[in-house]
Amino acid sequence: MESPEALRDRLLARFPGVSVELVPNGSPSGQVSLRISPAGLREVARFLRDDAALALDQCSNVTGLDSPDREVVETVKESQPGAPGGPPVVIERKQTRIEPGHLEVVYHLYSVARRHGPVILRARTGNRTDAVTLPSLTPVWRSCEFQEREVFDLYGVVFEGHPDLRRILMWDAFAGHPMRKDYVEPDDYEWEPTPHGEVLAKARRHYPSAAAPGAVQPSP
Amino acid sequence: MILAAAAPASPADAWLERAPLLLRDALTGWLPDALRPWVAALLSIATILGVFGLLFAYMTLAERKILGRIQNRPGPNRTGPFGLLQPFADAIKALTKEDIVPRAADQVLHFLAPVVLVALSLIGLAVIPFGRNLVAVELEASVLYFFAAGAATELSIFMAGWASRNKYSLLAAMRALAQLISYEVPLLLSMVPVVVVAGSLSTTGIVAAQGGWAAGVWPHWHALTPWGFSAFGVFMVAALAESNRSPFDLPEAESELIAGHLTEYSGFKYALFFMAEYLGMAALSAMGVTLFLGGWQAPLAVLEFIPSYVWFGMKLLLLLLGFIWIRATFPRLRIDQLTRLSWKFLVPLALVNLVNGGLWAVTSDWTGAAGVARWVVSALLVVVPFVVLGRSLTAGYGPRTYRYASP
Amino acid sequence: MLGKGLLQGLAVTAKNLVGSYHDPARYVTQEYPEVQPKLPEAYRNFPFLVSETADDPMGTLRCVACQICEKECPPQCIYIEKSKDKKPDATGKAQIYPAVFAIDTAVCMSCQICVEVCPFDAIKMDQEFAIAATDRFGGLLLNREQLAKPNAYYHQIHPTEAAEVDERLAAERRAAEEKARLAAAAKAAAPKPAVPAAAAAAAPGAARPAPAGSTAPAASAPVDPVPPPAPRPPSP
Amino acid sequence: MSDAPTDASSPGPLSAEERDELRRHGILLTSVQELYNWGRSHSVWPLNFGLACCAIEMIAASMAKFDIARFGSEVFRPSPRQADLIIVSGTVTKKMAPHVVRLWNQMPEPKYCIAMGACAISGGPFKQGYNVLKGIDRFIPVDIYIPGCPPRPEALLHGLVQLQEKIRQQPLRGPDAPRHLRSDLACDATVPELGAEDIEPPFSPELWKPPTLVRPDKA
Amino acid sequence: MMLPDPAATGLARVRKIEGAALGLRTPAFAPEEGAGDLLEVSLGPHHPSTHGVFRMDVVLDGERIVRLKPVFGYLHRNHEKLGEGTSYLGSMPYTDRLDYLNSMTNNWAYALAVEKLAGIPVTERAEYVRVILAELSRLLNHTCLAGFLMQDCGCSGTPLMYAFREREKILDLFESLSGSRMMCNFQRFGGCRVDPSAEWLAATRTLVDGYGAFLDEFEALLSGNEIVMARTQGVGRLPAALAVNAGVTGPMLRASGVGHDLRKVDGYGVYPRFNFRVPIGRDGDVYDRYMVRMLEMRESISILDQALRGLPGGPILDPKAKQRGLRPKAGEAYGRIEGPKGEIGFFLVSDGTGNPTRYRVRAPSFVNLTILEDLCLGHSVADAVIILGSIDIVLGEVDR
Repeated sequence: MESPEALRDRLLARFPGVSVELVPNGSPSGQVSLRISPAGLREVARFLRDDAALALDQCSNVTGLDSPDREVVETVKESQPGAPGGPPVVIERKQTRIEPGHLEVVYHLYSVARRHGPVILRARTGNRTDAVTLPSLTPVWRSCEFQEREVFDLYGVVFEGHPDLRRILMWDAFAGHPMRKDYVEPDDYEWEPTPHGEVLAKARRHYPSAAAPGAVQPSP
Repeated sequence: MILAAAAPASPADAWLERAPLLLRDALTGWLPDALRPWVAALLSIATILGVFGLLFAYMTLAERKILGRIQNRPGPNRTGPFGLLQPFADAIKALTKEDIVPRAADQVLHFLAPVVLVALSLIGLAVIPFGRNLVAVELEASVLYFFAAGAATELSIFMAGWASRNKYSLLAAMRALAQLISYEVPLLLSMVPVVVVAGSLSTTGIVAAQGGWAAGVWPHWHALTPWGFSAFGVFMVAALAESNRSPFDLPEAESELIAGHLTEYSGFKYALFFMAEYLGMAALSAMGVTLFLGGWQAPLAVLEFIPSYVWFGMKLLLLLLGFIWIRATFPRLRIDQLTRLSWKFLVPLALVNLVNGGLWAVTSDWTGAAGVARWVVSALLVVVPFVVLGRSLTAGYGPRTYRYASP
Repeated sequence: MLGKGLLQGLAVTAKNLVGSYHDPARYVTQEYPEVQPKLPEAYRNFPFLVSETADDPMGTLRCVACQICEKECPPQCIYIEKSKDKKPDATGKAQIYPAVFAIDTAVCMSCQICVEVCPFDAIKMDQEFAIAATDRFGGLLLNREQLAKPNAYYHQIHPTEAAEVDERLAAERRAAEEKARLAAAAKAAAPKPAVPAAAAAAAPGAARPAPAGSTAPAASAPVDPVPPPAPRPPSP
Repeated sequence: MSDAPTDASSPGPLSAEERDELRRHGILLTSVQELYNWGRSHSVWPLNFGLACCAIEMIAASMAKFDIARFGSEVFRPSPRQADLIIVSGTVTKKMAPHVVRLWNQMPEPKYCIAMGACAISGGPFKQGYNVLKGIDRFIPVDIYIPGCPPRPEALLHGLVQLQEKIRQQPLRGPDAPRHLRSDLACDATVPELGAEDIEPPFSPELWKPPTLVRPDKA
Repeated sequence: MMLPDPAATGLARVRKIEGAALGLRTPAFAPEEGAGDLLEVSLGPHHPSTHGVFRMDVVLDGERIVRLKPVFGYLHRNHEKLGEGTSYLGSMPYTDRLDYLNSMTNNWAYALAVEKLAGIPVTERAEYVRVILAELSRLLNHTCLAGFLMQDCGCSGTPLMYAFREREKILDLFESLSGSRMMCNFQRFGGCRVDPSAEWLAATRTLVDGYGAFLDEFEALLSGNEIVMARTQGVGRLPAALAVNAGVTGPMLRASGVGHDLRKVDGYGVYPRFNFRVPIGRDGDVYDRYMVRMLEMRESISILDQALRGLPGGPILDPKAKQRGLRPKAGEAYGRIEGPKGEIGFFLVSDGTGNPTRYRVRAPSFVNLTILEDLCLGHSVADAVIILGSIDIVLGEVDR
């Protein structure tokens, strides 16, 4: 199979309007992935499936990823005019900025016919609140059907063009997206006799009456 | 019990052979003559209820133990010695269990279904000759009576399924009806040649016709003739289906319909269904013994010292064991395959057998070479349709050979 | 022909029916309450704490409340409170001990990770499985006293493993004694009397017990040698 | 269900004749009690109901090597109407909890519950999950808890024996009478509903109260 | 119960799926004109044949299925979320509980993913032991599957009992090696936790030598049985193109005639050293799925035989491999192996801390269920039950 760089170049040449970006991988696995702009994702996917040399006929795995907004502390070097005549003084200033979060979907593609893979596709949503729509790849690979539903359920990515986008693991009336990093779980931890600190705090929030010194002592 | 004129044959005079009658006479002898038949009738009812009730209890235990043994384990063995009290524990539990009737259910039918079912399964036993001179009701057309009573059991299953107002039960009810319509036909057809050959519609007459031995060793049982063997096979398959036993337990079909028509039954009513299943199975097996296995007749003349009712009981238990054995081995058929088996295999087979039985009856006086030819023709009339029909039935199915992927 | 497969099947079940009366391979039931299962040595169910002696289990616990197992336990079923004081352990050395050590067997998933990460061979897996209870907390939450079982019991259920552990601990103890002897000799040679040894041991930071940290881990230990970390900060 | 025992336990001062009457009744009741308890303890039919990993061990317990049939309990009924025992074998998720409780309500009295395995007892290793019910005893009265992950089949058999023993020793009157013979206890359990964040209610208030336990260092 | 207007229930909705021309989706089975009322039945979540807590919302025309919607999540125990909060080592026992029949292969798949992520080499002896355990798992899984499938067909327990009789023998091996019958927690990064003793290997050898005889008996009981053939042949046909597109893997894919086996394709571990064949089916129906597994077991016996003979010496676990406190460099890895149910993969994303920031399980049963509706349309309820059985699902893995 061609190298990821060659594939990227081929895709860029074939789909001029689509941004294809090589995402490096720091781990020894060396599984490099291609980040595709959402607009062209389905076309690229269909091309990858139908291209005779690639024949990526199987989408094995669909994963959601969540990157919440995070505070980035950057050190900015500023050179200020130093003492007259002397060299400019470099002052390091720390500035924080909020890097907006996003949701990401990762597709692992393999070829059953040609026995190679994986080619990894990624696509990012604009943010985590309102721009969470990505094109569905279920029309290209049926195997995405339930996995995309799962990403929708647990992460809240809306897949456009999915034939049956409903919650799959949680019940329909459920409100949140539990796999997101900032999901707050219901405080129904077992009020163990051996609670660890955080459990204790949670349980206390949930059962305020239990915060009073109790009648029952733990067994130790 | 009606005391038929005692046959003058010597085995009939044996003390053990006459023990049930003697017991009855001892019990009723002191009564005025006018009361005697009534009390005797009550006694027979009580006996049948007692014997078959006990048979039911121990059939369940035997089934659980034999199933266990087939599956390499002992089965119930700690309730009482060897687990012998297990049926009674189950009975106490079932009797005291809360009885739930779904609010949506048809209250009357929901209650009636198990009662009717048990009653219908029991009344068939009235015409079975359990031994020489041991029959509760002597009827001219007892065979017809038996099948008329038996045919109604599936209706009560439908009743149960419909009255429960449960979707699974409803599906089971529909299956039960399809099964009823399909299997009543081969059941009756397989019985017809017996009537033709024996020349009697009465069960005692049919048993009497099977007495004696050809060449002194080969009993005149119907199952030991080619046509009779075929009819016996059809009868037993249809009996399996009629009593809703595996592999024809479609109305109950655990893996598909939860418990089918039984889904909404609890406690004692459920136990009644359970009882009806075993009683129905016992009644059909008893009829099978009567029609094909010579009833209470001993297989060899030298074995006639064993009382007739013991022979009957042994044959009955053998058939019941067969039911259990089959249950332990086979998976269940699908409803369309079930009906197909009936209409495309059993019914044609039984129809050919009708001819076969007729020929047998007509040629009953052939001996010597003609007698051999009679056997050969009859056998051919069984084997050829079996092979041809079997082939058409299994068309499209069969063992397969498999390839391996090229590396 | 139709029926061949059916008859073949009937033959198999018949063979098993008959076989169940004479062939042990076809009658495999072990009648449990009477016949106790033969548990392999490796079998594990719930953890227990090893104490050196049966007479004074609380005084001779090997556990020094380092809380590694508590931290590593995947389902978080271990709860430990360190003692405020120190008690001499089996070797006479003053050690912190667990004032509270509780394992919720209703949470434990018998994964054995606590055993793997324990540098003191203080927690091991028990084989007792018939512990059904009618009471959730009273019956299934095991405290220090219920968890402590003597080393002899450990030998009984895991003989090979226990022998290895004993050997290793003995070697470590010998090495520690040797070191202490050398230190004492060096101290005697020194001109000025040093800080009393007990005080040194009690100093913060030296709370780490000697055995595992000071010697090379035995090669047979399946876990990688990780020195016990600093005590966890008390929970808020 | 016979309601004679409930009648017999009617409170109030008694005259000598009544007490006499009751004693005679009581003697009768003792033997009935023994028979009744013997019968139902030897015929505990479990519901054919498996949830997760423990269900496999439950199946294993009914298989040849362990053979739960020896105790008369191999009749796994698929319909709750015919079952006496629900073996909650595995993780009860919040999505599943209403169904489990409904199954329990569909079973006729007398009925028993075994919580098999860590998950059924407390949520076990998965208790930190957002979709996991932290113990089925929040909704169903549990008779026997069998810890283990999963418990060996022998442990399940041990639990079953314990249950049989418990049934055998149940008096039919008084405060220790089984649930179905007491008028002061509701037979039906609260069925939770699936809410926007959690099941509502998170536990059955009449059955389970959050134990007011306090850690020793915080007490 | 009775549906007056099919359109109101969504029955008339035609799904617009590209590639329908490719055979990628079976066209919805239309009820016949004037077919009468439809019956809506919910099979599950508690149903004897859903293999756990799984639900199929079925719309029936008589007994024929005109619509089937699988409903998941009744065993969703937040495996992936827990994995994000647990250390790399701490997730190992959790993987046991995914496909709880095959903890050994789950362990291996997870260990493989972590080894890829952190670049940990595996000792050679451990690779052989892993193969031995994985193939024992395959025997165990396929045997149980055959038993459960026959239970779904309506056998009253006998095949399942025989299957579990053999399963107990394998579990005894697992238990004496790892300490637990089902939840082995056996693999470690870079090797295995315990070195199998000579006695253990001898016991395994005995089991492997006797397994063929068991398979012969089992097949005599079932494979040629006319009822089994009538029930399973021609039921639930899965065309190869749809199977590949729907991500179906494992014996189910091979039963459809695609010779795709990761042991050959990826050649992970030491599988390239063994000589074995990959059986494939022709019709892709339930019978083929059953028979392909039967034939696979015979190949597994051959692999076991070779692995036991070729087992090298040496350490079982690299002493330098870090288990506790593993902190792989930031990056990601997807590791997959051929589990008994199909491709089981773990996708791990590390941010350089002790816990993965994303821990994803690619569960074969879950993806294989995608085509459940396509397989069941037009068949009866009884068929749906055995089709589901032949897919071989374990809910711990489907819902995670």
